[in-house]
Amino acid sequence: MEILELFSKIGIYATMALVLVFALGVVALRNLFHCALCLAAVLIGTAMIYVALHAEFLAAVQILVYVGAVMTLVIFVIMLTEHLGGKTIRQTNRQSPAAIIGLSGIVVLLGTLLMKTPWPVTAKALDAKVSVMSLGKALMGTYAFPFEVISVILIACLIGAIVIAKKDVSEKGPS
Amino acid sequence: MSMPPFLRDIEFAVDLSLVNAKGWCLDLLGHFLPDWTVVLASIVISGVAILALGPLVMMYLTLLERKVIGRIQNRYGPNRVGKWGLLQPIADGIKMFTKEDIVPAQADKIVHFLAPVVIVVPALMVFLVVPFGERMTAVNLNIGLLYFIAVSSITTIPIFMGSWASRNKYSLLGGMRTAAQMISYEIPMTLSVVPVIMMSQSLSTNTIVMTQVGDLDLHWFIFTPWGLVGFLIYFLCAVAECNRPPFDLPEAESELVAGFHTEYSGMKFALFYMAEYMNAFTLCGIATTLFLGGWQGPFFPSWLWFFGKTFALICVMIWFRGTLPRFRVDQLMGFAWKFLLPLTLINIPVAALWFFVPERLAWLYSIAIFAVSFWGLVKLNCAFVPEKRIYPLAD
Amino acid sequence: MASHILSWIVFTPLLGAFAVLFVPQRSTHLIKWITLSTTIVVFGLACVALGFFQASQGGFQMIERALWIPQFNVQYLLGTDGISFPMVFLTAIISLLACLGSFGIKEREKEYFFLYLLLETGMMGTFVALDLFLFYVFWEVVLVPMYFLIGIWGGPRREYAAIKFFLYTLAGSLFMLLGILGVYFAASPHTFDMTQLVGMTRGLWFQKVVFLAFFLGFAIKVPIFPFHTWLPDAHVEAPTPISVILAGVLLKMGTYGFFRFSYPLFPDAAVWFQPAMAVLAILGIVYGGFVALAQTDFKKMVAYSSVSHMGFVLLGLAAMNANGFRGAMLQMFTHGTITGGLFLLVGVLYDRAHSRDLNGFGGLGAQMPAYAGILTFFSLASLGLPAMSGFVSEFLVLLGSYQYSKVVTGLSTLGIILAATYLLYMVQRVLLGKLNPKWAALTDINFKEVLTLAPLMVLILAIGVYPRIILDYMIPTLDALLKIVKG
Amino acid sequence: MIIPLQHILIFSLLLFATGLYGVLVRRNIIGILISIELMLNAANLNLIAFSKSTSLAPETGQIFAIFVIAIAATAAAVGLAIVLALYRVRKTVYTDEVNLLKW
Amino acid sequence: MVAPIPVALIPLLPFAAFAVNILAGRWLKHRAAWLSVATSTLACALAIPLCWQVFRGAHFAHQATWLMLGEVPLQFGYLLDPLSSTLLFMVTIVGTLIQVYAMGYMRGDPRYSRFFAYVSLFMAAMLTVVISNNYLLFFMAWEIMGLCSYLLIGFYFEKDSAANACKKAFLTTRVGDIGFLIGFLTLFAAIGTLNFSEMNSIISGAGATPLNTTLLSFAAFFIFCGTIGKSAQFPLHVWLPDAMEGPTPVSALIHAATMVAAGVFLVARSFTLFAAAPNVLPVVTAIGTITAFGAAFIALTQHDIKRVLAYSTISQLGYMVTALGLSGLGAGTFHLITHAFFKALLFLGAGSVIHGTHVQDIREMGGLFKKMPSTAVTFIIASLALAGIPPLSGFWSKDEILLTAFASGHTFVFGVLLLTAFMTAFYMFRLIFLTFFGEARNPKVHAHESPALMTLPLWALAVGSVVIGIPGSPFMHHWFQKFMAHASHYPEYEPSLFVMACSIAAAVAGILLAGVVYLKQKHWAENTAKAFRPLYLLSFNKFYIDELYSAYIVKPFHAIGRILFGFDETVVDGAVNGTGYATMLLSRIKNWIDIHIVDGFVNFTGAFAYFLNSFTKRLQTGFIQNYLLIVVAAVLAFLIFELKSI
Repeated sequence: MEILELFSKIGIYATMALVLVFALGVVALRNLFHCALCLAAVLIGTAMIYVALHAEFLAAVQILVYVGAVMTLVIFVIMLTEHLGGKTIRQTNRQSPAAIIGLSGIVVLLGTLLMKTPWPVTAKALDAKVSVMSLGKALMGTYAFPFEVISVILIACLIGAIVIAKKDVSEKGPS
Repeated sequence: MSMPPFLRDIEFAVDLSLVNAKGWCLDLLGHFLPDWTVVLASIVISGVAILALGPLVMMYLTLLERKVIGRIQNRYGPNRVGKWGLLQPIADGIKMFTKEDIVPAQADKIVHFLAPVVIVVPALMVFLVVPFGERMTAVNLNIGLLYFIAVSSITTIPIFMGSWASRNKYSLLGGMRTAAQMISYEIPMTLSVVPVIMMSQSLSTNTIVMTQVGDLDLHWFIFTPWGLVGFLIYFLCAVAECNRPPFDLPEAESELVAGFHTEYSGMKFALFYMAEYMNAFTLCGIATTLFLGGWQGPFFPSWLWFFGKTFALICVMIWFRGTLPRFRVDQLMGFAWKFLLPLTLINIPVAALWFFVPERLAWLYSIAIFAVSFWGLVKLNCAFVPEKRIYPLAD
Repeated sequence: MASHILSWIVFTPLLGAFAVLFVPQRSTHLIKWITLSTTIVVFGLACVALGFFQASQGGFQMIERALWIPQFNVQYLLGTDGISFPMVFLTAIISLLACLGSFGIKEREKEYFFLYLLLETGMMGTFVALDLFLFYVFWEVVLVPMYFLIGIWGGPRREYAAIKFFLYTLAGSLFMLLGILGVYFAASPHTFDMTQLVGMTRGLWFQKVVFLAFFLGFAIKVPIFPFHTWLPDAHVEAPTPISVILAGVLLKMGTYGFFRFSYPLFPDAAVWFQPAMAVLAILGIVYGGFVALAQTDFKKMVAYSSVSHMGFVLLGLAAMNANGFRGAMLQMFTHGTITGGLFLLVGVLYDRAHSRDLNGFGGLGAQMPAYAGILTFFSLASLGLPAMSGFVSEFLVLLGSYQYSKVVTGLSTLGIILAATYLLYMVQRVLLGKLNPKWAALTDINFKEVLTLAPLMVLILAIGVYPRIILDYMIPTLDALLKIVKG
Repeated sequence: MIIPLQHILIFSLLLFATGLYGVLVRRNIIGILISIELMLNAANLNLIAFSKSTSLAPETGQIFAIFVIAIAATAAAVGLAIVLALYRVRKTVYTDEVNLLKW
Repeated sequence: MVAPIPVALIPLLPFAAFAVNILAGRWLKHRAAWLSVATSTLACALAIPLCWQVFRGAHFAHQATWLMLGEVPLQFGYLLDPLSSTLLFMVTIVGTLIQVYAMGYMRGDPRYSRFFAYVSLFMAAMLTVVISNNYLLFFMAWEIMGLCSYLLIGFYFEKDSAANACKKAFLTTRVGDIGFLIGFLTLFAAIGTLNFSEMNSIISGAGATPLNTTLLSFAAFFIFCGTIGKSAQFPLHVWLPDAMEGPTPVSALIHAATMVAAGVFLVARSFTLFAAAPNVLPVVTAIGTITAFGAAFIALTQHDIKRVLAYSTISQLGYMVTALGLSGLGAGTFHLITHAFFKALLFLGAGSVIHGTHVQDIREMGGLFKKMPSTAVTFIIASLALAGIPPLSGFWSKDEILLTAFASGHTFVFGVLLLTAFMTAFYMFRLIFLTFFGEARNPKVHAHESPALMTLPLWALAVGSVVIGIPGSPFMHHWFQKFMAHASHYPEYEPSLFVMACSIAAAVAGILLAGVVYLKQKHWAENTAKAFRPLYLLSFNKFYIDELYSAYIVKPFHAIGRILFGFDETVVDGAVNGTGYATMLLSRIKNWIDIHIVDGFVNFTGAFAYFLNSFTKRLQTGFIQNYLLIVVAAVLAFLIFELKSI
């Protein structure tokens, strides 16, 4: 079955490459809507990599939350703030050369660091299967408190976001 | 009830005929091809089957819809092309293929092109986890249900793409309405499924069907109070999810021409249409799986049962379309957020109650809770009627 | 339930208060009914507790104990005995009736009833707390809602009255806090626990100083002459039900403090201060009576009559014998019911006539016969007519004080004559004589108002005819207290 | 795991760097926000990869990833709401046009 | 010995009538009267057999603990001994008759049921007083009587005079009652009990502990204060004439026959105590004599028919008190009983006259004999009894009192009482002659006889007035006096013909003089008044006692009240507010310091920092990505620095 494995590997690396391309699209494209679509592609691609890492549940959550919800939100805001078919304005500021230099430095340094570090990869860990049930049990058991905190934060942010974004009814300026 | 053994054998044979056919093919290939090709072939066979099934289903759904609507409106419906108009979809398909593909001048060409293509993908992908029959699930994912929900939620993005790229105000408005509506109804839909997951303790669609096993003493979830309520909510949400009447706001002809696909024609339009019908089919299929016992059923082959139930649900959808007027936007959103969502939230504890309390008592409790909460929700919703709108320009 | 009945009694109003908070502002009916049902529940709980209460036992009962602030050995310690239980019961009844009387509140009902229930929690807590620290907390909890209740829903000079009440009482209670701290640090091990503190011995000098500190706190609350001037202002400005609470329960907190803390903790100092307290009592009785005679404002007259009547409680306390204590304790209960009723009646009249000027009324006896009957009833009860509770308590106080000092008793009887004078003078000016045509349209007292007054009347009569129904609950505890004070 | 851990890490590093670049140079606040999503994704990927290959409690990484997703969703919601509010007030979504936060 | 029937029923029956009438009077209307009369009659029917048994020598008592006074139980119960059974007999009969009369008299009154409710309550209280076995119960019922008196005097409260009178009555008696209260408190301190029979046995037994005579004297004196108030003795008699503002049956029942006699009954009840406190008895005698004489003197000049009777009542009560002061328990009680009958009759007769003529001033009456024969005849019978004409009841009892005074050697008292008897006869017949004889002076008055419902009780009482003196007369060998002496010991005197003769002479002289002055020589009265103008004014203005009280007690009380209120508002409250203002002032000063000095430092620090920051603030571009770039640079630098070491 090596061939199948080879196919998989090729598939994964190809996905990675595609994701990187789309990521570049996210940061570099001028049309913000396209950026958002690229981001959606990146997210879906990442979800596929999750599947490759045997984290199917997480992949589903990623798609559900990011693609289904967050992206919709982003696109909504883009639609509300961008003028339809407006002129393509300059989308990057003047510090882009400095940023490229700095970031490439970081990438190089960190990359070498990553490659050099002897990661304690264990076979036991590699073989471990994570079922949805065990995830759920951990979430409701060990991590119950953070889980609840998160839910509170979610509610708070939801309400906060609505409050911030809502039009102030009382102050009706001269139209 | 017992059945003569030979009948059972026959039934099994018929039931598994499709599965067996695939297995026979793979066996045949296995003799003279490497192992990995067999795997690939298996995938390919399933894929092809699904890819063929999708459009087929779509085509005949259109026919079904037109026929049923016709009957509801006291006319015949298509009856010229082929016997009972059976070839009508094919004719339509040919017409679509041969139509001119119009792209607006100001449109974002790439996205405009991509949108209908992309929209078909999730619609087809969800077929993977639908259990069409016994051992007839394409991929038996252990998170099948979540997969279904996740993938179907992608649908909003191509709609956005289409509406944005068209550079048309109707398209844009339609797209935004669609997105809002789909996001809103996705939440009660997901939550209405939760009791089922709780009861079957699995996300796998197969397991869910298996927990509803019963010979004639139907163990379908719809025959429990929470299941019934969950099913009703799920089904209403499903109708809204695939933008069908009475929730067809995004495509409201009287207001928005045709919503997000105003600027599409020809095959691109057909793709949108196809995605919509396939979505309707899968949503009904999942409804069948979750609440109506999936492919469970006596005498007939399991896939026949599945399709039978699914088409029955689709007929209900069509019935809706034929009889119900369209919602207003604020009513639509209010219905999701102020009525369905609280009701699903009540449904979950009721299901938990069902789990822990003896059955008869649980019936009593559940019915009481539902009655009270239904009444309360209706009252509350009545209490917060938005003030009457005034249309100054209408006079 | 049975073991936490006191906690339930104390905190049920708080639950109700929070329930009120969650009701929309405009659902005033719901708010009122929630409050009413809460007070009914509290009253029911008090009745349940009455079933648990063992009258023959002198010590603390139904004790609930939990460590609250371990660093300072502060406990959540509740308990009741023959001194506090009648007060709890009184609070429950008065709160219930005053709540009925509050149904006429027309503005900002939500805040009103929230504060009202908070107030009830504070009062209940004050009467059942056995930890000095906890007691102080509840004592202060009472102040805040009262401040708002007077300051928001009061009469024309409400801000002045509310601030005066608040600052005056707060100043007194700060002295009390110092006293509490003194007791705490003098005890070894350091504790606020009453059940332990009672048994400890303290030096006479220390006792005197701390007794004075407590005395200031309690004297202002009672109020004892010359610390009484907040009372007429607060009473006159407060809305009717709050006047009822003020007279019916809040004043009792001061004398209750004497019974509960000053006497058992500082018995030697109490004996040392006995003459001074007796003199203050006489001053209060006579002075209050005289000033009440000079009033033209109905409410103010009742307020000053409170000063006079609370003087009898102090007199009974100063007598330091069995009859004096019984009389004082009974007078606390009695005064709560009678003066509460009088304030309700003033409210009834004020609601109709929007005036409290005694000289402006007259001849209402023919116009409002039922009201006249009830007002006469309460006036007679207040002036100590036999077969009503006021007589029994005053008789016992006088009997006790006679054993202590004949001169003091003789002078205090002047107060009884004065009570008859000012009350009959009031009755004459309001009810008798020719009807002022201005009031020809006044309607008689209605059924709901009678409903709030009838229980008080029944209580007054019942205690007056057979005082043992309530005295039997008090006697063992008071005898035990007397043993502590007199050695 | 089919591919080595280092590769995934490198990949996520690149993804992260890309996102950071976006954050640094984008003028549009929405652009910045979506770049932040990129970075968060990279972090998530790291979490999962580590949990898959080194951890003895394999759920931990995934659960943290779930938390991160949730937080990211809230961040996006609030951020976008702020953008909307800003747009309503200042009629712009460009960072260099909203530099009030100085002096 | 426990009585064969529940004695408690006797007061409870009228009380039940009260409760029903006050609560349901609105619906009962005129049936209220029937209820009251029925319960009263029933009480009477219960009481008379009991009294009969007591007259035959039985003795009933029963008690139960009501309250613990310290360690001493206070026992409430009833005590039926000769004294109380006598009064019980009198009260139930007279009370019932008067209520029957009132049914006629009050007919048509808007507060008809209320009236009978009050009367029933009064009956209940009075009966409780009579049968009570201790001071506290006695006092409680006594106070309730006072309340009924208050309510009934103020029955026509629309009249300001009635409103004032009822308040005055209550407060005046209240003063005496407080004395009573202090009295029995003292008694409790002295002997540790409030029970009559226990008190009697302790004082007369006096074995165990030596009695504190001083304390007992004080107790007796203060208890006598109660009598002074309730029985309208000098100096607290002022309320009784004013009390005539009440309906006439009330005057008859409460202010002539029963309640005012309760004061005398109190002294009789406490007779053992008074006997043990010998220095109080002279005081009692003195008060009684002064009252008897003074009231008769005032009665000479009054014009209001009821006021004359009221002063007569005061005077007769003075007689009784004098008798008791001279240790004449039997005489005093005897006069109490006889007086109750004929004075009730007089008042009812007066009521009948008022009912028939609608005037109260005797100067406007005259010649009523023909128009109201029943009233006139019964009135004259009662007056003869009061004047002391044998063989009517008044003669025997008054003679007994005079005998006591004479025989015990108090000649001066005897003289004064004799003079009073003369004056009594005079003013009573002045009243009769002016009212019933001569010619009608006011043509507007159209008199008519009262209905049978009113005249029947008159006749019944007339019969009583005639015969009730028999048990104390020589015809029955002074049975009554012996009966009373049987219970408590007091000196008895042999009947004296001299005293009888003096008494008859005084009465006849008074009647004749009145006849001469008011029927024959009408100018004599005016001439006498002119000749003795100071005396006339003194009498006519009731010795100016009301004015004295008003000037020296009532007004000063109100003035003290106002002064103290002013003191309260200015000084006491001023101190409180002054503290507040002082605090405010202090806080203003501190505020100034705070703003200008303390805050000055703070502001300077701030300004200095502001000055410094004008240099550093340039670093802040307000441009987040700039900051972030710096962070990236820092991270880069950090990484370079770190990786160098690897």
